[in-house]
Amino acid sequence: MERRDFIKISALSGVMATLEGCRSAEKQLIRFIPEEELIPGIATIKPGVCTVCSAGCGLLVRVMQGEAEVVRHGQQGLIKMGLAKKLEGNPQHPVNQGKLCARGQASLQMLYHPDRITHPIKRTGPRGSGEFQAISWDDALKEVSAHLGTLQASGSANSLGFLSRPLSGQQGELMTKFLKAYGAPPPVWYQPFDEAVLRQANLFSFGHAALPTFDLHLADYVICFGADFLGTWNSPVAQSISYGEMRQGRPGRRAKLVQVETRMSQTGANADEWIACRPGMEGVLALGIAHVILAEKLAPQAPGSRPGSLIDGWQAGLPEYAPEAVEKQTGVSVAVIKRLAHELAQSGLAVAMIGGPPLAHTNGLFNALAVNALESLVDKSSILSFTPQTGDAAPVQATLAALHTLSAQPPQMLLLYEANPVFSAPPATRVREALAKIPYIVSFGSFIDETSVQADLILPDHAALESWIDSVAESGSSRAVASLAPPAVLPLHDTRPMPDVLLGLGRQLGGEVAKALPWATYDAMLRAAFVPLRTRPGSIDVKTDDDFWDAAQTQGGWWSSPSTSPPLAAVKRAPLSAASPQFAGAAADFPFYFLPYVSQSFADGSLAHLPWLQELPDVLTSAMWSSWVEINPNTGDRLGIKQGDLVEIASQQGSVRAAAVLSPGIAPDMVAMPVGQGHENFTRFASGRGANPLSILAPLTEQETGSLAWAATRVKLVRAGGPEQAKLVLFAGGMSAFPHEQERR
Amino acid sequence: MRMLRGWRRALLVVLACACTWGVVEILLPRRAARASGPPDYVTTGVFTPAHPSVLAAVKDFVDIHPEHPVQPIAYTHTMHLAKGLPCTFCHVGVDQGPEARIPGVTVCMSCHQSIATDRPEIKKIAAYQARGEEIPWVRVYNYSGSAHVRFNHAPHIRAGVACAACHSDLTKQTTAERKIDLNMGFCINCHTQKKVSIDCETCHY
Amino acid sequence: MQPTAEQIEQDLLRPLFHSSGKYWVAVAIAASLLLAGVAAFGYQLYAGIGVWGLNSPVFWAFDITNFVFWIGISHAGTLISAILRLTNATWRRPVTRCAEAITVFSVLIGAIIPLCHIGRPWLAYWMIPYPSERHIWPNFRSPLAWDFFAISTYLTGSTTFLYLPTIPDFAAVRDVSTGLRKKIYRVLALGWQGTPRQWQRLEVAMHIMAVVIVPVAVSVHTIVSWDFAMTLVPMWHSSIFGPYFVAGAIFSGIAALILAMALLRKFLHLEQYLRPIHFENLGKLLLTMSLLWFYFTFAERLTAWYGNSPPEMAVFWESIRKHFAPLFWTMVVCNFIIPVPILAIKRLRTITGTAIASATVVVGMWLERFLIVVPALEHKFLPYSWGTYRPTWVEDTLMASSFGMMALLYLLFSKFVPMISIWEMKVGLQSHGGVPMVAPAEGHVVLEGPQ
Amino acid sequence: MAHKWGMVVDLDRCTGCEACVVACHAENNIPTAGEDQAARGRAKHWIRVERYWEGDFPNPRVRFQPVLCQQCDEAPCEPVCPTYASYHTPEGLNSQVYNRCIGTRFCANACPYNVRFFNFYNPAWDKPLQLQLNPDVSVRSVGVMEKCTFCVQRIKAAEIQAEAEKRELKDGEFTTACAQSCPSKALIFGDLNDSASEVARLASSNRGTKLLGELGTKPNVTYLERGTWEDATHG
Repeated sequence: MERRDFIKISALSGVMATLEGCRSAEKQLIRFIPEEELIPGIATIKPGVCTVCSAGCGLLVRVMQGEAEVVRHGQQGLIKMGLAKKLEGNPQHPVNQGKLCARGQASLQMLYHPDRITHPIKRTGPRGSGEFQAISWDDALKEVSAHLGTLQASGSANSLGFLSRPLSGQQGELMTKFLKAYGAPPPVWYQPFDEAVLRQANLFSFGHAALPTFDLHLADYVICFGADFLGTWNSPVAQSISYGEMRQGRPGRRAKLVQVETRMSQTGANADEWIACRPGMEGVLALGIAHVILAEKLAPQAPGSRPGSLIDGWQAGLPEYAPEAVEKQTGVSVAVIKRLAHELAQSGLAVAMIGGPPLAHTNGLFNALAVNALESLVDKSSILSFTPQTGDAAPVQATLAALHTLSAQPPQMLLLYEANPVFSAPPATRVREALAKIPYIVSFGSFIDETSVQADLILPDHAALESWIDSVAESGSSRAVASLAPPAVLPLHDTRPMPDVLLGLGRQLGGEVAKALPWATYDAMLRAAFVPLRTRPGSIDVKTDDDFWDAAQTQGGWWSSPSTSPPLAAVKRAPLSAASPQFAGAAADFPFYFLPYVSQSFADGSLAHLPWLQELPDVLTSAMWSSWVEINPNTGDRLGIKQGDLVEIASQQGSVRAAAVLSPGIAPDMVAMPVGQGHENFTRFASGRGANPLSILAPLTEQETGSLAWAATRVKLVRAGGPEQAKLVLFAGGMSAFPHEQERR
Repeated sequence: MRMLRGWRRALLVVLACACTWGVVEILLPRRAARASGPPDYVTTGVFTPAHPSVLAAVKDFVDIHPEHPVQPIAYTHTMHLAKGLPCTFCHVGVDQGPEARIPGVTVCMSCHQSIATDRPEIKKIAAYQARGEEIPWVRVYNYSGSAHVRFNHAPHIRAGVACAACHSDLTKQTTAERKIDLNMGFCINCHTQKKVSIDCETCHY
Repeated sequence: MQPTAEQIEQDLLRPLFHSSGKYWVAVAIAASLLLAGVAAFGYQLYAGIGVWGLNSPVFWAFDITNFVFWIGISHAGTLISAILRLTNATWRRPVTRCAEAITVFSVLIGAIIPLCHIGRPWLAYWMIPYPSERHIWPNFRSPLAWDFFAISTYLTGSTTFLYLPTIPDFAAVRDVSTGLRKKIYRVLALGWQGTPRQWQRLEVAMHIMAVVIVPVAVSVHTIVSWDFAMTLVPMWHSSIFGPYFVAGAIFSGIAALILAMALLRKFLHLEQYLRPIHFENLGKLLLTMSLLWFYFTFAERLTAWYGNSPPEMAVFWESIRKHFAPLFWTMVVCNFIIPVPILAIKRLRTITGTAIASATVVVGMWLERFLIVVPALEHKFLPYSWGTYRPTWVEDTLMASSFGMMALLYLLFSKFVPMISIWEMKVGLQSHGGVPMVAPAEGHVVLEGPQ
Repeated sequence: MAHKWGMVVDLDRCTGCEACVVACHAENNIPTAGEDQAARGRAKHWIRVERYWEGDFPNPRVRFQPVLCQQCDEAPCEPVCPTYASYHTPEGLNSQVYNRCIGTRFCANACPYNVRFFNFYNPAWDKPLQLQLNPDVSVRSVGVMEKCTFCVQRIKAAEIQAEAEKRELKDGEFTTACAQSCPSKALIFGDLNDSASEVARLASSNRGTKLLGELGTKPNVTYLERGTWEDATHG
């Protein structure tokens, strides 16, 4: 016996004495013949498109061979197949240029999520109980087409509803064509933070009803009102790339970022100067700055048709916006207003931005138009531009009003796709009650969430990496971008892509619908949409359509060659007079402004089911797996609230409880909560965790556009318990300032 | 009676210990959640590098692995090598990637559709293919999970190491067996002879 | 009144031959504690160290505290008995074997504890420098490797130092026992006949061991302190740790010794042999060590406070004022404020007085190790990554079981070996009359000179 | 000349978006601890973005500081490991050999940056999440310490590829998962011995500082200080 074995066995016998119990080994599964040829250990890189937010970044998916438990013709077994291991940015893609944000990286977990619906299921228990039972694809499709058929036959075709999140690519086109041909009203697009106010303002100020693109790498001075452009707003990756260049990309030139907010966002944390402004008063501050610029003629006076004309009193030099008056309304001192005006006008290329919370007030449009006016005054070389669109389809307007039509006259049959209004719409919109009244609901989602649990039948969609995906970037690049990606991996479960299911239903319905959707499969439809782009100057110049179609797939889409951005021209419109923001709830009973901000980990709550994001420490509080309320330390002392205590926030609509986090980056009269937690049933990682701030929002809407004013609710705050009940999970131990300066080289 | 008095004194001692322990507990900073057990291993719905059972853990620790693996098909290396087939004919990808692929049933059937189809073993292979199943070969050469060895075939093949160097001469073996004990000493000796790095990170990362 | 030689032999051998009910109760309690510890260790081995309260950044807490505590307890034994033998203090005779027994058992427990607290105990044999074809040796630069060598040396050293003086007693027991017991003790007595040559060789051997064991003991606890001092952790990385830990070790060791002797005196009815003079002298020794311990603690905290470097101050305030303040001040009370007055005033320095003082000192010294380890690890350099630590029932059970194991070993030892060395008591008896001491066998001068 | 892998973190570019944190989880098979274990301080993030508040409302300042293993030349964790599980490779990496680690956890206590994480339990992935595991990276088991490895599997793959093609490794040919995903290019990885490389150029910038440099650990990660509005000339 070798010496080594002797030592091992003697050590082993000591240990063996304490061990007991053993479990059944993994039962032997049969192995199926692989359906694709891959060399084990070697990665193949396939293009992809990120569908997590509307930015539409281009992906590279690293696919390697692995062994998955699958079901083939009714039997469970293992099969060697290509599996997506890592998502990376597509270096050629003009929007994200090889980079990716935290949420994009984590979207890979949607493909392998343990709670994905793996085959069609039919409701057995009462609606919303969550009791479903498996059903085959044939029966399910037969049932749906039967319902569609009877609906159309009975002449009430117009009572078919389609509720979905805004989709910029051909999926949206397919839904619109299907419903139009069927005779139903167009799809209801719903997204909690839909920036409809900014699109409306940009239509008036610049003639483009779209989100703007910022070439920050050209800027020397950026003043941003509320937009978290480095975190979750608009196209965060593209903006972060240009932010990096703006800071250290040009030797000797470093731009300044001024952020005007009431609660410090992740972007605000990077600002050289952070200015606290009373909520809803950002527009007044912008006009105060414009007043100083116009009064001291710091910038050339622009011709009449500029966006300024949309503001009442612009021609007269904005008399009511003297710095002293603005200081009273916004809380920003006169000296700061004057200094900002001088810096903005005299420091090279400047740009003014607005987005997010400032537009979520009853006077959101006024704030937007005011900042757009300031922007046109100071932006000498159009750092603000608009991404040319490939199709003619105007970007989708998703407003709260659309939801109201749904609950006002509920349709006979509703199709649901990746929208979760029951979770994210304010209670006053009574979406849950509206769904209860709809006789038949079919959902295409791959997860059971608060809305799809109300469905009668769920036809699970492929995951994004298993299906044909395309998207048109609304912003984030100076070139027109149409991203395209074939499936990166074979489907893991018995799921079918939603577009092909619609095309199938269309064929079964026949008649108008079949004529409107002539394509056999969805990729044929994509091909038909993409091929016309061949003639336009862009990233692929080949002779034949087939070559173009193949090149588009391998490159991950098509983008036009760099062109000058379309001209900006204000729309003739009656000027808007100043409007102060209204708040729900009297100041006496509800002393605090309430800001439910878009969370860095969960965006609008649709990503709360990903464990990587649940465990991602929030960058400003380091909280994981929990909900929290940000409170100013002085307010906390005044109310006897310590770090980690359980606090209750109550508005007129309801109340929520969460842990308190004392943070200096918020105004004493405001409390803020991240959106995303508080799901009732949304997979094992998100269900029953934390609190949902959107559930206590008042149904106030922006006066002009009818979009939800989600920052216009006032609340009261009271301590409700100690740290034991709050169970705040923090990754960081100490919050105190960095104890000692770093040793310089 | 005397026992009783002793019992009462023992009770006093226990009480004293309890209260000192209580004092220490109270003085210590606030109490986090009680010790929770480990994530539940038993449910088959969880993948974990833990050994499935204690016995498996013990076997892995003492490197007990079946000397003579029982393969589902009595495949004979000697016959195929005698026919002049190179190793890479079946074990594809050994010179490109880290792993030498164990051939699937399609590779066998590519020849055995026509050759020697009457033999019972070949019929078994055909039956597997008919059922759409792979042949459940028993792996002979692999490392225990906790060895964290990242062996890469390609650089070795490129460096001209013959298959027999590690897998012993298969022309004399029917089913493959671990004739050479591929433990760390074996690799270290070869690396030192060939003057190749024996830095830990060459194989373990 | 001086007990006669026969009375000595009869009193000291009595515990070996029959045990009272209370003895079995004590053994039962100790054994149950030990079993609880073994079960807890089995559960921890099955599940993982996660069943403890450790987290990042606090990777050590109860485990290293118990380790240092038990190695600390062990130092008093050898040091006291060695020094008392070298200085020929006559009052040492009944004290030495109790002390050496404490040493051996607490070193044994101290050696077992690291085996239970490493993540993969079944690979602990990699600490042994055996030649292997993998060309891998233990890392001799690591303080843990030094620990391994130091503790194994100290274990063997203190066991021999305990075993040598017991050989004559084994022979004594062999002569009076019969049957199986006789066979065992004949083996243990190594053929001791008491011939002058054997006495002379025993004296020389004990003398050498007494001289050698002192530096080994001092080195062991210095190396144990270097487990902390060799890192850059604030409040760990200081040169005072060597002497500080050795002083702390002797301090807690003497306290444990006094406690053990007080219990032995009561339960084994050795009132005649463990007389107040022993407790008096050990009490004075405990007093000096308490003052020395206070001096070291004050010096370390003062230098940290005076230096005022931010990482150190973060840890300093944590234990003086914030989280660990109650434990810190309990420690100061236990180690200094209670023992010093009791031991300083002659009237209070009775057997019960010194027992009470040493009980508080044992608790205080456990807290002292805890307060060296945990606050420093919780507040290390970058405030973002600070953490908090809470023990779990597994750690409490393992700690309790270490005490259980000590008690069990001590109780069993008192069953097999006379707790007080019979032949030394007899030698002490004869020398009492002022006549130059002659060994029981005539013709040989024993170590100590005239009284 | 042997490689000497290093990294530069430009604190003026880092926006705190934590794409690096998730990219690292995806690349290196880092398990999520779950709420209960995270509450007990056992969440593992090989790279974390530390945040420090300075000042109070109305003008608070925040400092983001990505912290990962600094691959120190004089690493305090290397001499203390009794079994050589933590040691310095010839390519300048502080390597953690998982199968040599017996779990004394001394290295994590000695590390001043707290960037070492211990597997208190066997990690568990609810099926089929384990299909995402990267086959190039070993899945650590209970009782083993782990830390950022500068994506050593990417370094090895690139070296083997370059050796196969008989050519030198080019700067930027491969990079770590965090540097690749960082939108604002705050993380730059490369070979410090290759003077033409971007990381070498930036590492010698006068904005460069070393985190806890005063401890003498000689980290291979250089932090470039945040610029201020005043000191940069503006156009």
